[in-house]
Amino acid sequence: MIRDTAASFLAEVSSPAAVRAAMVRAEGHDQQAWQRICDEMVWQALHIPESYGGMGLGYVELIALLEQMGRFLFCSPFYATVCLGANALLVAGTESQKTTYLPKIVAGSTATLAYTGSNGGWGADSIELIVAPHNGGVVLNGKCRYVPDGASAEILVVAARSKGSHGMSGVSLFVLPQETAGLTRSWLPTMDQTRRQAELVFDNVQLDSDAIMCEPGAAWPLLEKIIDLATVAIVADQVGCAQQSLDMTVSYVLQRVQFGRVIGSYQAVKHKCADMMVKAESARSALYYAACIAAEALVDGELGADLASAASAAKACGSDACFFNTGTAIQLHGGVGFTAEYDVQLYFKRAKSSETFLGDSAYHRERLAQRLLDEGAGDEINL
Amino acid sequence: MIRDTAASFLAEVSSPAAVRAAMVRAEGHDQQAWQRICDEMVWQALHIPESYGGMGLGYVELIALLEQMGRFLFCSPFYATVCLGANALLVAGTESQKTTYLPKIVAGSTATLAYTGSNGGWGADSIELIVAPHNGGVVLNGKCRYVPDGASAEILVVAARSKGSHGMSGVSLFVLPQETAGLTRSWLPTMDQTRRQAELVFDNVQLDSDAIMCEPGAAWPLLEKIIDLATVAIVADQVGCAQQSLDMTVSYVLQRVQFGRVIGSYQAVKHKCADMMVKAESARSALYYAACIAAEALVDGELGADLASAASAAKACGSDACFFNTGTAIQLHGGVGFTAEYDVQLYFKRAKSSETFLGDSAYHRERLAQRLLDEGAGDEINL
Amino acid sequence: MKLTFSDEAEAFRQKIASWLAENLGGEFAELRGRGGPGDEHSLVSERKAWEARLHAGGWTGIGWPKNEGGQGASLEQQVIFHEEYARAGGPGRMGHIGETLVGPTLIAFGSEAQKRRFLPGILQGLVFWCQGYSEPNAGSDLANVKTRATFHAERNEWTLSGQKVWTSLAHESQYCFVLARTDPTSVGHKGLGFFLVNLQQAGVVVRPIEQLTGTCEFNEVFFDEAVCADADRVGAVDGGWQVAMGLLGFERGASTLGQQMLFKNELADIIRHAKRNGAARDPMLRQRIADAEIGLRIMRANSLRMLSGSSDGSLQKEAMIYKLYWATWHRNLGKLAMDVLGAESEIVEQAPYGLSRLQAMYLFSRADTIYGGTNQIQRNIIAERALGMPREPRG
Amino acid sequence: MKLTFSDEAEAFRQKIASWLAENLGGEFAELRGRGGPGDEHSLVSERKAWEARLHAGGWTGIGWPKNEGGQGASLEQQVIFHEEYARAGGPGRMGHIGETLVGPTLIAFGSEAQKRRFLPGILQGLVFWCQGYSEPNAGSDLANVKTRATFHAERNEWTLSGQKVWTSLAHESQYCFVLARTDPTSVGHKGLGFFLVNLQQAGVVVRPIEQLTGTCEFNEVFFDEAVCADADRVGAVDGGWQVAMGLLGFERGASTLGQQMLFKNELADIIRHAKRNGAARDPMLRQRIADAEIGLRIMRANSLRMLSGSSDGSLQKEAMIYKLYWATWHRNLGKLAMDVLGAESEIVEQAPYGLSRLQAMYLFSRADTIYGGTNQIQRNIIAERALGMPREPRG
Repeated sequence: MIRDTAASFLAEVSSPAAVRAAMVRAEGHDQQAWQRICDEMVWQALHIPESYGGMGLGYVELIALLEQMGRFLFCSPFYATVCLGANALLVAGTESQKTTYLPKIVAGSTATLAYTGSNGGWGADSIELIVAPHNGGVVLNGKCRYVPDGASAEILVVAARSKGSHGMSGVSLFVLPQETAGLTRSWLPTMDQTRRQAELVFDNVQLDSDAIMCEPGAAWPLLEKIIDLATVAIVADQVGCAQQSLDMTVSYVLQRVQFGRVIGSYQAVKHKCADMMVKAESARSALYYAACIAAEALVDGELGADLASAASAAKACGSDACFFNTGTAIQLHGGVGFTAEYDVQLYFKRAKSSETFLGDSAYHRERLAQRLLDEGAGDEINL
Repeated sequence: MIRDTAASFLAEVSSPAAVRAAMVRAEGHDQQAWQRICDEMVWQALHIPESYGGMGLGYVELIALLEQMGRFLFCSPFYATVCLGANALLVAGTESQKTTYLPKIVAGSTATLAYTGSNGGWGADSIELIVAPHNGGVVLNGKCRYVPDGASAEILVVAARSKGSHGMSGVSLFVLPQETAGLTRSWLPTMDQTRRQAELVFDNVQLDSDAIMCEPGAAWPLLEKIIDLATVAIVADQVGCAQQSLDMTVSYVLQRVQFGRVIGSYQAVKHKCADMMVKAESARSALYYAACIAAEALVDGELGADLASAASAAKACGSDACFFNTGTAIQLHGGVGFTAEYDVQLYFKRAKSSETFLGDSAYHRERLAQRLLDEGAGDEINL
Repeated sequence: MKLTFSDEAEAFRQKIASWLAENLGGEFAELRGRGGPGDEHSLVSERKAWEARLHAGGWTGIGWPKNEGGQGASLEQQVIFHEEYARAGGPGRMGHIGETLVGPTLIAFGSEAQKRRFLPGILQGLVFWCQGYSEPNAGSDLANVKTRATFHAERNEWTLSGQKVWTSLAHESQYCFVLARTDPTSVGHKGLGFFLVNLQQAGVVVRPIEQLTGTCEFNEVFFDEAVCADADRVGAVDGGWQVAMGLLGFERGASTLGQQMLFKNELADIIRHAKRNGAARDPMLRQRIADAEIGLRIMRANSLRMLSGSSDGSLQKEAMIYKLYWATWHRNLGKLAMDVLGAESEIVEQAPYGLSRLQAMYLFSRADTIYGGTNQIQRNIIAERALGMPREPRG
Repeated sequence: MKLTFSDEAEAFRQKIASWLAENLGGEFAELRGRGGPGDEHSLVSERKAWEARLHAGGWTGIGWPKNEGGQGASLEQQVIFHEEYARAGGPGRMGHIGETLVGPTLIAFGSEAQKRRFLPGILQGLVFWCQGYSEPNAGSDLANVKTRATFHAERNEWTLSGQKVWTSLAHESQYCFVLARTDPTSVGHKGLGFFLVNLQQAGVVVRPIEQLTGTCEFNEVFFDEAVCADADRVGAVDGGWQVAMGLLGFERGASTLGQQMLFKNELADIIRHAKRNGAARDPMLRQRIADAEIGLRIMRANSLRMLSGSSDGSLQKEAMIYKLYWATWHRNLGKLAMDVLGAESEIVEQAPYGLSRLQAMYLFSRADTIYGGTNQIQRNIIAERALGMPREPRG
């Protein structure tokens, strides 16, 4: 199955040594490994419909793959390209945009989504880029920050809002190629070196009307769906990280001896490992459920209506699980846990960037609370 | 010292059997034990100045005594009388009110403070009783709820607000005897049976002007000080409860055998006990600091300015410690922990009522946050 | 992981739902939502009558094979039954132990005679059972059972002496299955027998245990030369441990979705209170309410994983975490309920100690992380069986 | 518990505060706030020069007895010194190990000759020391030390072979005190000696350990027939464990208030960020910031309890919880700092990996709960020594 294929391929191209080599490269990944994925594995086409040249598999398979990428700390433009770029096109692209760009992605072009400004939020209010009509097309001014692989992606989906608009109103989406006049992109070096972020500055960037995705000024519901799909996808990475941290830790504590016993025989250590398993398995349950819902949402199925809640539930517990497990992994490794030489710290850093990206647990719990508790919410709990 | 005297006296009058007998009595305590306290130990007079017939000791000694009362689950009108009633008179009483009422308390009269209405809050907004001028005096209408020993106290200090006022403005304090026309008091039976709460309904209760304490309409700062003093006092009870829960648990797990070992030899049990000690000792540190500050505040010393913060810090960690320790005590007692026969459940119930009373941890953390983070707060942390 | 059920299963859902709608009224209306954990002592005779009604409707032994008198329902159908039963507020089942533990055990390990003798009473909702495993010194360490069974060849029967504890509803049951030491020289899980003991005899005394809620759900059961025919012994004379462990394995997750429905009702109740008293506007309580809902979602997803998993009976990882997860979640829910109620949480419904439903849940939920294997034992199990870490040494 | 200091002590406070204000400027201005945990690798030669300046001002060895060249300061004065030093942003002390560990050890256990030989260099801020205790297989289990010391009677000296690890600043130190096995047949804490080893010799190799921050604070130290004169052995040939344990007891809380001042500065920094970026309005972060402040208050109150407690040197309960408490608090503070910074927390100050102060603190604070006794070991110590619970069995 995809899980096993992915595991064995990634074990080869994303060994600890490969990760350490890739993460200090300027582009942040091993170009050769990415090429092999595009050519041999064709993972970038996994859930793109066959009509656009893709493999036409579902979100559940994509999630299984992403879980392995998290497990192996894979450095690549895969997440940005597939879970941001391709999803944005699938959800909000016009037929002509899909026909133009999706086959390019299938052919190996990279992509991403830029929507957050500098205010640190992840909801509709985070959009700060300003769009105005211009010569039948539009002009963009302002900036986006914290954009995954934003400095290298070849296809950009960008969210902007009309001047004076707030929150969910006035939001539009655009798709543009990297070589667009007025656009400056710069790498933002990060604590987690296995991923790349960028800032995009738009200085009177002019776009033709064919760059406009879906209904101008009313794109928020579709953008929210794109973000929710991306959220489920990042949880897969978290679950993989959380699981691998557990596995590495169990293996370490079963060989490390102190006081004449393997430290894994101490109940304090055993129970921490048990807690790590509970975290990993419960996050996995939430993830698998959300993956099924996401698959439904992509085909506009009835169960897809639960996407926002399922994504928030998964992200809240995925973030907790991943941070807890990677942090506990350092603790149970003792002194070697905070050396650069051991791998657990790389997982710990990736956990923090996954936690922050698209909103932490508190953000997602509050999002769920709004659905449960605020004006208009029924007494019904949706299960 | 007071601690040891208190411990040995309470071990006698507040044995588990005595607590169980007292808590099902209508008045909620053993009248004879209370009489002995007033006559033999004279604890009710401990921190009342000698000029009013008291012993003139400080708040630090009072806190040491209250800690033992918590440890022995003592059922009595002591807290309401001394930490609410006497403190209110000391802080906000006129000289004539002090001269009238404090000697009565020294002589054994009980007292309490009623300020909260039904809205569930504990700050200024919780005051719902309405006061209006009437024939040179005032008239009170409305009700107070959750009043400690409110159905039995002989001297009542009552907070009310002028109609239409909100928050900290419009608050006045009054002192009145229990036999006041228009006042109906009823017992509110509680989950924690070691303490008594009551509802007080005021139906056109008319008071002469000599019932008015401090400045009418501007009593909040003094009432807040009274509440903060009472908060520090309840933390002492929490620390006593938390410590006793730990002691009972250690003693139980060192004799209970499973799998051929005392369960106290399991690291999971040892570490839980260690955590309980950390909770108890850190709450005790916060308490002792707050007690010193409270003593300063009672004599209007400079360090007393930190009372609100010290009280909130102590209540936040006292509540956490007491709930954690009493809950963990049940857990480590296993099956017998949730039987009525064992005492740990009585501590668990007392912990919840202490936690709720005067605001839980979240309430007090937010109160501290306002001082640290909001308009007017400097960058300085007060240590 | 499947999120939906087959059309056939949905038709089955319709059937049980409408039967419950029809029958859980009239004389049985007062039973709605009653008799669950923390409330098991309530309305006992009415709930016994309800068991007979269930039998009349063909809703007992639904998971048992047809040739043993059961309905032979699929796992999917059993799940749906439990879900609809809980959704309708079906009362705590008096027949639970008999149907889910004794029946399957006899079907797997019992003689034909034993099955003929005991299964019908269980199915008909006429004979009620309780479980005699734990003892004062055999809690987490169940194999430390000390109750002694002595064989009297002349009468072909056993006498049992000893004490069991934490026996739910013993005072309302006719029979108890008892794990007792047949070999007085044995230790641990060897030398134990499994006995079906009639409680209505002189050698048995049942004493209720009062809990922190003031109610009595559990009992101590004292055996003083209590008699049990050799024919009422299940399995080998020294094979009781195998029977007992097999029995614990029969509970395989079909009822977890039903349990979650009860939890969901409790959370909905808490949310109603929060909306009414303003707690729903408190940012910290909002977080905790959302977290509770996330936990419900996780439990449901976890059950769906369990149910779509391997059918070879081996415990999967998601099954191994379930007890620890739900018990901790429910205990936290109890605390949340009180914090949502705020100052009012202290005030009981009726003097002197008539607890509200949520108060009783709060207090009783402290037992959730203890009975059926404490959280500490659960973590041992997970570490040792799922993660392959060393076992705790015996003293 | 005393909240205030005597007038005399406050006069002492004035003295050190104004000396620091005067001297921590000019060439030393850049040292303010530098060289603390997570930053120990920075500005080493400047901080060594600062040690000499401290000596010139009479501020080294303040807690040592006057007849050993110290200032004979009272505990109260030492507390004040540490508090003011931290308040002024005094840099991480290069002379820390020498002054607080080696000096007191030699004063307690050393010969007159050893004191004459080593104390002046420490006091003058000219000779720097590091600690050779831990080994790859002797972390929590310190008594498992394997480094071997062999006596050569003919030269009256020892040679040491083995490996030490987690040795802070070894590459900047002239001397290391080393716990090594003098009796090769011994196990555990018997048969160990305590040696003062010159690192500037052929038999010693120091290798820095890179941490998750990308910086190197710790080292491995390899001894290959490294030479140590018998005169540089402290205590009995097999009495090194007693010396080592005595040494660990010298750190008695005088510096905790200084540590808290550093923590306070970090929290103040976080609060400034929160006010600037709006995190101060987030209800959850408000709770956590308040909680951090409560923790600071608790640590301070706890230290005041320690300092007003028994002076017989026995560890009080509040002292036993301190390591676990501050380490956990500080680790949480690191996470809080990142969450207050939000999305911006990921972005480092300088490409490729120049961490901001708060980022370095966040990452390095993961080590706080490990070095100097892990949280797990701390809980063992509390349970066993303070609560009298059974010791963990050795394997």
